[in-house]
Amino acid sequence: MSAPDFTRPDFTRQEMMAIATGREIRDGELAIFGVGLSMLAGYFAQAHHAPNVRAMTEGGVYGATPVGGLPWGIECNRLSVNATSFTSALDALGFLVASGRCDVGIIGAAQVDRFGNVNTTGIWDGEIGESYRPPKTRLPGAGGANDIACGAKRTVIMVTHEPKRFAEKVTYISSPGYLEGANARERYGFPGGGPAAIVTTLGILRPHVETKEFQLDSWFSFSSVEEIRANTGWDLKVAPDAHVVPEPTQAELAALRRVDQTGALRKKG
Amino acid sequence: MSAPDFTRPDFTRQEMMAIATGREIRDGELAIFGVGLSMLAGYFAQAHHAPNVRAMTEGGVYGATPVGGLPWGIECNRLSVNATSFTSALDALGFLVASGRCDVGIIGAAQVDRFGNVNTTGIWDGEIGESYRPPKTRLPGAGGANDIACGAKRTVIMVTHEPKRFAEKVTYISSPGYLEGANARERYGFPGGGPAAIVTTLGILRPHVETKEFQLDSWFSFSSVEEIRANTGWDLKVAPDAHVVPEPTQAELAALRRVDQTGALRKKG
Amino acid sequence: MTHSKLIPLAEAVRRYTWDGMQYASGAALPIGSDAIVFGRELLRQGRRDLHAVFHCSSQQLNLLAGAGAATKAECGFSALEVFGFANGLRRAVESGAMALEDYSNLAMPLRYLGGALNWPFVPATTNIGSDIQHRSAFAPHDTPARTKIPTVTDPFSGREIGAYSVLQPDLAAIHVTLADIRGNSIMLGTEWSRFELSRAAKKVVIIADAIVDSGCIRQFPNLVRIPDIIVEAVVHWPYAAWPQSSPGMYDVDEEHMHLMNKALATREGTDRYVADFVEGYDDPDSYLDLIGRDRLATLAKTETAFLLDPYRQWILSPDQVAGLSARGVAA
Amino acid sequence: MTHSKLIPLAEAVRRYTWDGMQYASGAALPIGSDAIVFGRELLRQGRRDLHAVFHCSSQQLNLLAGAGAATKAECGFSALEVFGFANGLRRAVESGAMALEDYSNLAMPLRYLGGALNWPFVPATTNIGSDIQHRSAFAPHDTPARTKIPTVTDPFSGREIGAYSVLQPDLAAIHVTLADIRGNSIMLGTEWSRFELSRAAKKVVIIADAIVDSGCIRQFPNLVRIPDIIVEAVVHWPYAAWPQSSPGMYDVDEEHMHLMNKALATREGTDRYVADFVEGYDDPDSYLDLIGRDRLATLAKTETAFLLDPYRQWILSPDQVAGLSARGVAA
Repeated sequence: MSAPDFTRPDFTRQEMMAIATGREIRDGELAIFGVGLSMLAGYFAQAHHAPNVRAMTEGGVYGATPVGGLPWGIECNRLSVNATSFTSALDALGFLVASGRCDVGIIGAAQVDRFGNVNTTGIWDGEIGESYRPPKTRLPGAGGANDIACGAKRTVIMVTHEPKRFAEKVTYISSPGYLEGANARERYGFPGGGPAAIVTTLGILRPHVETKEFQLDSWFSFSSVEEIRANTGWDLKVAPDAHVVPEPTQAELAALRRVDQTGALRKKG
Repeated sequence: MSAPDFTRPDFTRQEMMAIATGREIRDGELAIFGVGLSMLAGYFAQAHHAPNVRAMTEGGVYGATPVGGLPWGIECNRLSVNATSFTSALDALGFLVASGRCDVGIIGAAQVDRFGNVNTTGIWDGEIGESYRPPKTRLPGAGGANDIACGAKRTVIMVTHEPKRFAEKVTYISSPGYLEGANARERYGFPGGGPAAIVTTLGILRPHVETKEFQLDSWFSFSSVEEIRANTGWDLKVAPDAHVVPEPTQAELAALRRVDQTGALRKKG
Repeated sequence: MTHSKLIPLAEAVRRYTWDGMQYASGAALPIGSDAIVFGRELLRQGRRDLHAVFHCSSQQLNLLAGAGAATKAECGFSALEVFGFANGLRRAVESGAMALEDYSNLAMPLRYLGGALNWPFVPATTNIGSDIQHRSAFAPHDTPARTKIPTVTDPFSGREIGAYSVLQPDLAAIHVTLADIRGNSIMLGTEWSRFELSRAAKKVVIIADAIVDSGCIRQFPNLVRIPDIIVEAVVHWPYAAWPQSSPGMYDVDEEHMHLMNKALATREGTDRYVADFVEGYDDPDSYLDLIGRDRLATLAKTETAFLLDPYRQWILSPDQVAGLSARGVAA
Repeated sequence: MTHSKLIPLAEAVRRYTWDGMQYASGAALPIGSDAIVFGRELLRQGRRDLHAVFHCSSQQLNLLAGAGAATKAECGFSALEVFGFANGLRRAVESGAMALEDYSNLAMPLRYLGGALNWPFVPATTNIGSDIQHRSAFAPHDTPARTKIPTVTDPFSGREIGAYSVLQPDLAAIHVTLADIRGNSIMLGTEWSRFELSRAAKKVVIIADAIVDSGCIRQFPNLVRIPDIIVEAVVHWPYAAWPQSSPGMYDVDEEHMHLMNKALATREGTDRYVADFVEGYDDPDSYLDLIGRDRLATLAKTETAFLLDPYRQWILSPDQVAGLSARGVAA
C-alpha cells in the first residue's frame, strides 16, 4: 500500500478507520457500501486507489459518486445526482450480492463478537430467552447487512472500538460472521466467505485461518496493543505478526476529505 | 349481448369464431391475449363492447391497441406503437397471470381433448412411451399458454374445428385443461379455474359442471350439431339447452374489421 | 379508457383503509421517497391497530408507531440512516406497544415477489443462520408455520435452505414522482421495492408528486413500471414525501427530519407534532403553506432537478389537475 | 472509469464463446429484438455443439438449429408467432439432431431469476400437472435431479408444488437499442426477460443497435436496466436484430422473415442461406449493403420511431463510434 507519511498530518480516529477500511477495497472489484461512514470509506477507495471499483448501494444505485458530502442515505440526492443506473433492492442485494457475485461489502455494527457476528437489532438486559421479548434498546435492524454478510465474497466490518461494542458473544446475531467459529458457516451454504477484517477506531482485527476467532492484526499509530485489548470485551489474542498500520498519506487524506466534504469523520475522534 | 342481424352480412367462419370468442370477454376484466387470431378476438372485444378491458400480452405490453392490422407477435411494433407500459414476461405471466389475478386468457391449440387439455408441443406417431422421443411433427411449444391455463381465472380456447384437432386424449398436455376431468386440477393447486369455453370455427363447447367433459353448447348459424359431432374426435355430448349462436351484428363485424385491418380472418373460412 | 382515478387523499384513506388492516408503504428506502402524507392522513382519520409492512421504516412508520396507530410491523431496516434511530418506532418497540418482526432488506422484496407470484413460500439463502431466522416478535399463531423462517429441502441437491412466508398486503400506498390520471406511474431514482410491492398488494393507491398528461406516458412506456391496470386510485399531493426526498423533485428537509424525529422520542412531543404537522392543514395548499413556501423553493433547488427535465413539458398545473378529478372528468 | 468495452463482433465471439458452451440469447420474444447477428457470427466461426438457452427460439435459434450448430436447447416457445413454425428448429428436433427441452414462457424467466439469485431451485406453480413437468428431452443424467421438474413441499402448508432447476448460462448475448461504450444499456419495448437473463448469465455481451454518449445514460438512469458493472463487452452493430424488429428503430422485415424460414426448412436451403446471409458480409457496412440500403430505409420508417426521439441527440455517428473502440480510447 502507501508508505507512511512522516509529516504526521492531523487526522481523526474515524478518518484513520475509514482509510484503513478503504485500503481493503481493490481496484475493479464489485463492491457494495452501506450507509454512513462505510460509504465514505468505499468512495474514498474509489477516489484514491480503486478508480475502477464497481460500486453500488443496496438501493440499486450504480455508477454514482457522492456530491456535496456524506449522503443521508443510500438513495440520497447527493448520490442519485450522477448515477448511471437505478434499479432495485432485489437487483443489488439479490442478484449481485446474495448470489455470491459481489467481491466485497462494507458493513457497520453496533456490536460485534469474537467470531465476527454482528448485532444491529437490539440490546437486551440479559438473554432474550426462549420466546422473543422487546429489547431494552431497539437498534436499526439488519438492513442489507445480513444479505451482504451471507453473500459477499468477503466483508469488512467498521466499528468504533469500545468495550460494550466488542462482546464475547452478541445477544442477537443480525448478520452472521463465523457463527460459532471454524467452518460453522458451511451449515448454511452461504456463498460468501465471511468477514475478512474488523476495522475499528483503534486498529484492525482479522480471523484466525482455522478457528476464525478474530485476533489483533494491527494497530494504529496513535493506539497500542494494550489499549485495544482493554477496549475489547473478550480476551483478544494478538497475531504473531501483529504490526502498526501505516498512517494516512497526504494523498489519502486529501482524497478522503474530498469525499467527506461535510466533515462527518472529523466531528469526533 | 347483441341481437342477431337479419341483414345476414357476409362473414367468414374465422370471423365468427373471433367474434364468439370476443363475446366471452367482459368490460373491465384483466385479460391476456396470445398471439395471432386470439389477439384479434381480444382487441375486437375492446373495440366493440369492452372498452375498459385491461388488456395485456405476455410480453408485458400494456395499454396498447394494434395499429395497422394483425401484429406479427406480442412485441410487434404494430402493438408497441401506442403502449402505455412495457415491462416483462415475469410481470405479465407471473405477477398478473400465474398469480391468479388475471380474469380471462385466450389461448390457441393445435389439438384439444375431451377435458380441454391442449397440445401445442408435438404430434407423435402413437404413444410417446416411457422415455421421451422426438415428435413426428414438432409444434411451437407451450409458450405462455401453460401459464395462462394454470393461472387465469378462466380461459377461452380458440381452435379450428377439424377431427384431427379434437382428440379423445391429447398425446402431450402442453397446457392443462381439466386433466382427467372432475376436480383433477385440485391436485396441483392451480389458482385458475380452467377453460370456460372452446370456441371453434363451427360452434362453442363448454364443460359439464361436474365431469368437466366438454359438450356442445351452441352452434353457428352456418353449422349444425351433426357437422360439429362429425368433426370432433370423441363422442361429443350435446347439452340439453344447446342452441344457435347469434350471428355477428353489423357493429361487431365493423369493429372486428377495424382491428383486423389486414384481413387475416378473411383469408380462409 | 379515459376514466380518471384521481381522488382526494382523505377519500383514498376513507375508501381503502380500515382498522386492523395490513398496510404497506415506505416503499423507497429508509429516508427516500415515501407516501408519508398518506400516513399523516391515516392518523387524521384515527386508524388504529395497523399491521404495517414497510421494507424500511421511513418517517412514516416512525410517525405511525410513535403515535400508537401501528401495533404490528415487519421491516428490513427500521431507522433513519444518517439521521439516526427512528425514535417513535423505538419507543413503541421498547415499550411493547408495537411488535416488530425483523427481516433483511433483501428478504422484504423477496417476500413481495413471492406474494406477487402467489407462491406459498420463497427460497431464503440469507437470513438463515442468524437470529432473524427463528426469533419472532409475533405470536406463533400469527405466522403460517410454527417457526418464522422454516427450512425447505432442495429436491435437486437434498440441501436445506430457508423458506420465507410471502406478503400480500391489503393495500400499498406507493409514492411516485409522476403519474397520469389513470395511474400509469413513473419513478425517478431507485425503485427500491416499489415494483414488487405494487404487484404483491391486493390494492394499490398511487401518491404522486405531480400529474402528467398521458402523452408523457406514451413517450416513455419503459419508464412506466406501475401500469394503470393494477391501480385503484391516484392522489395528487405535491411534496408528498416531505420531509424525505424525491429524486428530481426535492431534497430532504434536514431540519424537519431532525425536528420530527426528536418530537417522536416522547409521547408529548408526538402529540405536539401531530397537532402541528398532521392536524395542521386541510388540503395540499395549506400543507404547503405549513411547510413554508420559501423552504419548499429551497428544497426544490435540488441538484437532481435535471432528472425531471425530459418530463416537465407534460406536468399539469394544479388547475388542470383539479379539472381532472375522478368525478369531474368527461373526456 | 472511462474504459471502453467496445469490440468488434468477431472478437466478441472469439473471446467469449466455445464449442459445447451453454449459450443464451433470443432475449426479446419469438420475433422481437434479438442479437441475431451474434448467432450469424457463431456460425461464421464454426462453433458447434452449442447448448442454446432461449426464452423463445427467434430466428437466431432457428438458424443455429437448422445449420446444426446447436445440439441442445431449452425454450419456452419455439416458433415464429404469425410467421409460423420455425422450420430450421423443427427439422433439427424431428431428426433428433437437437434435443429440445420444453418449458413455458414464465418458466424461463423464473429459471433466470433463480440463476440470478443463485437459488438451488425455483418454486413452480405452473408447468406442473402437464407433460412439461416430467417429460425430458435431455438424458436424465443431464439434469440435476432424476426428474425434470420435481416436487418440493411447502413448509407452511405441507402442500406440494414444483421446483425448477435454475439457469446460469456461460454467456448471454443480449440485444439492446442503445448502449454507451461501457455497457450501460437502454432497451425500448418490452424487456421480455433480458433483465433477468443479464443477471443470471456468467458473462454478458451487449449487442447494440446504436451507441450513445454517456450523457444519455446520466439523463435516463431509470432506463438503464443493464448497468455497465455486469457487462464484459459491447458490440455496435446496426440492425443487429434483422430480420426481426427493434422497437423505436426498425420494423420486422416481413419478406426476409419468410425467405429465411423457408430456406431453413431444408439442408440445401440452409446451406444457401448461410452462404448468402451469414458468409456474405465482412463488417457492419457490407452487412447493411447486403440487406440493401433502400430496404433498411423502409424498415427504419417504423411507426414506433417516436419512441427513439428523446435519445437521438446522444446517438454517436459511425465515425465517432469507430474512434471509441476498446483499443482506441484514451479519455
